[in-house]
Amino acid sequence: MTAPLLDVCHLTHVFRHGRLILRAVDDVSFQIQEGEIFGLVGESGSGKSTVARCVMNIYRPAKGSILFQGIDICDPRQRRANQKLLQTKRQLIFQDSASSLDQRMTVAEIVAEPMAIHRIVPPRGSLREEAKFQLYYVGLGEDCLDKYPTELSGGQRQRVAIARALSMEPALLVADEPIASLDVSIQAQILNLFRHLQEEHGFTFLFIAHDLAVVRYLCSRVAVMFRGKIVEIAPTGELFRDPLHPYTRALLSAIPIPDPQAERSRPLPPFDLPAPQGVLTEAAPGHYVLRSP
Amino acid sequence: MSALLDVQDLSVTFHSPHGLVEAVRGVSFSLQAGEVLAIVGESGCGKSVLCKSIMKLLPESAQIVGGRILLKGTDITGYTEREMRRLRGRAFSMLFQDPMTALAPTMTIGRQIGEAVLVHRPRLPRAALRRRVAELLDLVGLDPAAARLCPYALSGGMRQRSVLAVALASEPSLLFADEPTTALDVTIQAQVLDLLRAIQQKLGTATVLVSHDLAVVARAADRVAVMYAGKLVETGTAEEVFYDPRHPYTWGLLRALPARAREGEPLYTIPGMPPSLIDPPKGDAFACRNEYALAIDYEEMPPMFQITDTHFAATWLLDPRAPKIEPPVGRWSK
Amino acid sequence: MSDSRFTQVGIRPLPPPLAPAPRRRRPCLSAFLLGAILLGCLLCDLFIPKDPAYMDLANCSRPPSAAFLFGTDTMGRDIFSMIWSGGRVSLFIAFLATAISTAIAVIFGSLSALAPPWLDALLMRLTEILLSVPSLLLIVLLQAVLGQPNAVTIAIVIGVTSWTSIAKVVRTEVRQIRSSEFVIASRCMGGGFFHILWRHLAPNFLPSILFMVVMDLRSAIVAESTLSFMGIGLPLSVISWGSMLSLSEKALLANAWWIILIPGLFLIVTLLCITDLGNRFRKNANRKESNL
Amino acid sequence: MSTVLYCLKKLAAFAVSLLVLSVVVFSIARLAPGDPLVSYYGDRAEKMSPAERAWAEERLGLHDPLPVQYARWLSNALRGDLGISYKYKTDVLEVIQGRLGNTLLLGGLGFLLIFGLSLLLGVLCAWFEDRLLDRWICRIGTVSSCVPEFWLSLVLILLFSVTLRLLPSSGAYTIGHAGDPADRLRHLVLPLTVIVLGHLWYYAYMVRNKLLEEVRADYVLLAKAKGLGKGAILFRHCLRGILPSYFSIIAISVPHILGGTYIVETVFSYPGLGALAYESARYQDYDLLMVLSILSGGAVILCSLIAQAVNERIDPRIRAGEVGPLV
Repeated sequence: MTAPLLDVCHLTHVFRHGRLILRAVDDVSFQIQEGEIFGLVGESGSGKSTVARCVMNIYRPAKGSILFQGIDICDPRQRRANQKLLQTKRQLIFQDSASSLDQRMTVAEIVAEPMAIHRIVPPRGSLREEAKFQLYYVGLGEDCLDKYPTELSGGQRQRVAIARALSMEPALLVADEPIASLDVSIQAQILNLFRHLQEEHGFTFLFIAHDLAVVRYLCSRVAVMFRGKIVEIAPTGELFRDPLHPYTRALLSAIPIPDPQAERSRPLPPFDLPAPQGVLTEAAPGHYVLRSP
Repeated sequence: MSALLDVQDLSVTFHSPHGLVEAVRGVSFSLQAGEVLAIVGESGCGKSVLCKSIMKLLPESAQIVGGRILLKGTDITGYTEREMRRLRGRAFSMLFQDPMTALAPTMTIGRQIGEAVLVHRPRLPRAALRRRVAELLDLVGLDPAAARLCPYALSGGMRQRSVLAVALASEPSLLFADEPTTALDVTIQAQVLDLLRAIQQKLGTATVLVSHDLAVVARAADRVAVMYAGKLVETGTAEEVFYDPRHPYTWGLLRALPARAREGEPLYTIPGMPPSLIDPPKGDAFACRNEYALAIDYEEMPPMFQITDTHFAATWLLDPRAPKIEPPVGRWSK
Repeated sequence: MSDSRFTQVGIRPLPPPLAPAPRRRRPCLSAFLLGAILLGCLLCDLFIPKDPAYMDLANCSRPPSAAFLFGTDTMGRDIFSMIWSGGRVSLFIAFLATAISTAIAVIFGSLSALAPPWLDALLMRLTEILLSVPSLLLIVLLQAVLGQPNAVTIAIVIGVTSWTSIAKVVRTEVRQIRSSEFVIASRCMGGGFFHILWRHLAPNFLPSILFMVVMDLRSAIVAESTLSFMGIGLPLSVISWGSMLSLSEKALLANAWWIILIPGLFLIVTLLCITDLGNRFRKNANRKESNL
Repeated sequence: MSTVLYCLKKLAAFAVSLLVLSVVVFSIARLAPGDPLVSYYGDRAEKMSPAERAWAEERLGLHDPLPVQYARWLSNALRGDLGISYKYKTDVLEVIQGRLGNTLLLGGLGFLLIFGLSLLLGVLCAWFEDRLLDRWICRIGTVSSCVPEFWLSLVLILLFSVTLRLLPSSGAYTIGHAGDPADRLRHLVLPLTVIVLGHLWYYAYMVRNKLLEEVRADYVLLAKAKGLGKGAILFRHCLRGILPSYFSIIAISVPHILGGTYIVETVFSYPGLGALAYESARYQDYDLLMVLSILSGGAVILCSLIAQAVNERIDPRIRAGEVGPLV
């Protein structure tokens, strides 16, 4: 097995709010292989976005290390030495495209912004041509180039955000709940786009979601987070077939199924579980679950 | 017995800087006491405008331009603000999408619920009021001690429960729930849906449940109405709509659900985007996204075809002259 | 009815929606008036009939007439000529003072917004203390430091004492923009400080402080005239709208209404135009409708 | 216990702020150029020989380095000795005493009127948003906010005193009628009008705009859905939401209203502290200046603290630190 693209080891992040100390991420470890879509699932407040922000160097973790292509990005010296590579090869896609795109820039400017920052000579002649190409890539027409984000629909805006991220041909795309604020019918379009990017162009994703249904379709491996800890990591099929941790089971049964008779008769399991404890142990090959030692 | 709510051919328009928006275009439906009707559609299809127009909660630029609203047989279409105020809270009430902003930030939960109780029972003594507030909090599954808290101290799910307590304060016979679970986590979402269902069974409150997600609706709805571009395109019992959908838009919505996807296959997506409701296309508004569209779809609006006593759909595919098409959605199976 | 209408045709492209009609801009009376006043003041040398500083002692306190369009003041100067050339001085002071206070406010505000919390708190305390020192005291002392008042020193005094409110707005705006996701996104992509400042911060916060700046222009005009009127501004010999009005108390005794009313009306019309323009800068384009 | 602790905390904050303020004013005043001897000795100061000057400076304690001077001033002040006015050659407190009442009457009344009327006008405008009443109030308000105070004073004098001879144009009372409330009131009408008109719209407009923002919040819809009327929503919910920021702003502007009366006091020759402060600053009347600055600064700080305490009662989020600074 080759070295993983992203290796998160014992990551811990703490928020201080006055005297209150909150362990948002508590001893989290996982690896992402090149070319896979890795899902990170949890409720709001489970720390999944914090993990994403640590991976993107927005937060500085309290403990642990994150290796990206072998570079320890938590180490300031290594980070500075590889700054340009880190800034281009990792890209972030936010949940709310309305606020992650500057409303006073046109779509063309937004998509070309990373190229402009890194003063990359556009291989297609001009930055505008480049932006046009990237938009085509994500399924948007030329007519969007001169529009402002407010003139686009939610799905189109998210595509623009994806196009911006893709323009640097990143090795890793971190998508922080990219479809949570979209309609179901639009969600499907964006999911297909992600899948297409992974299958045809080999992009690697860290895909964060609060909904297991979405992850099942998209991801090859899934980690379930609960109150700052990863409670289960497994290949998607295995996780759905044989969920081991009670929280994973609870999440699975929360997925609504489009069948009124089956759905009405299905009881809900209790969701208010105690705080997770224990260590990740391998239950089956590649299937880890948090268990008391 | 007349229906609790009977909406006949309701049309609502908005004035916007870009033109006249036809948000609701001739919608008719009725609701029996104690029934749960789900209205499903993409954002911008007019589903929440429909609810707000019945409660007359729309801003001044919106206008009911046609149709009638009958509440227990009484025509309330032309009611003034003063008359509506007497109905709100008692006859019908509403839940909103974002529980974070729906509660007044500076008042305690208890006071906000108490206020809602007092609207229709102004002479209630203090002790009885306090009892009633505790009772309501208990009903929605909150600790009565929460009455002393302010909204900022509560989580999203708890806030939505408090909003529900406010809405139920005067025991309305009809509750509009406008995307009550969209802003919540999946686990909380299921709990809130069950709570709605339980309350509907306990108090007999009829509920209009608005959502963009068909899957969410399956658990709670007796009947389902699918809305597209300001019109209802298919209505029927939950079983009919989920097991025997007739409108191509309903097919699309069902097929796009990630829960339906089979591993390895791409998800189905409805092509294109909903049309602008400023000057909507003539004919069937869905035609331009419908791979089964007939020539007539671009010319003439389809009428509501009746399939069973309770099942209706507005598509020319149901016309006897139309070619027979095998619905692309089968029954969902695990 | 033929059955050809019931053949399956699938998806046909829709005719493109009509482009929304271009918004017509309302003609703006205030901009026109303000432009006229500005232009008149700038080019006053071309058309004023008399030397504004010349004291025609034979014609003191004359009411408006054909010879003296707006009358003369208690020292026999022609008010019509004084208004235009005085306006030049007043407006110069106002613009300079606004530039000074805006510059201080933007630097101070953004510094405070970008600084670590402890420094931010310190800077904000500082402005609060500055606010609670009576502004009159500051002005008088500054005047004393700067020496003999002239147009530039007055502008400096006004500018240095009136930046706090803009600074607070700048601080809140910059903070808000700084923590917004598009700035985080830009930082992740490797956008440097100046890139973010130039591409994101400036375009987003300029429109929101434009209103404040215009209002500051207005208060600078008022401040100049008030200071001159109180006798701590420009001396009588330098003609400005304020120093013209400082003769008013004598005019009151002489019951010479034109000395008070005419320059005052000019002042007020200018202020009104500026206010109106300022209100237009306010962003209320896609304001939601009232829920009430 | 917590209430006592809370009060103590606030008091401590008040004391510290006052101390800092006194240091700032003290240093600004002493560092500015100018000859304080002129204000004490008048024209004589210019004819003094260097030796005489040195002696005079020694006598007034102007020789010592700044921190020493400040320490002396502070220790005297704490013992209740606030020094003497160089100009009036009497105890500072005596100079102030005669005028404090006049200013409090004018400024205090003006403040109360502005406070009440701006809320009233703001609510009225928000209630009738974009209707005729709102539009006209806005128009008149905008015009009133554009009129400089001194000019308005002049025009009012011109109209009511010179032309119509209805109201007196100067002073706090007619000589010999000091105790007559009706006479005092007649003297107050014009200055009070100027003060109120000069500031009213700024605050009323702020109340209006904040309210208009507030009625667009989602919670208004829920309040409406539960059957509340327009008045109940506007007063019980929306107004409550904007009061904290309104209180904070109006607390900061106490010196603008109270202290800013100096223009009005000058034009109407009204014997108050404003005119006194102006004189003391101009003529380096140090001790008087210190007391006046601390008086006005203290008023601001006190009002801010009161506003803070009131706000924490209105909006519990402020106490919990959930919202940032309001102004």
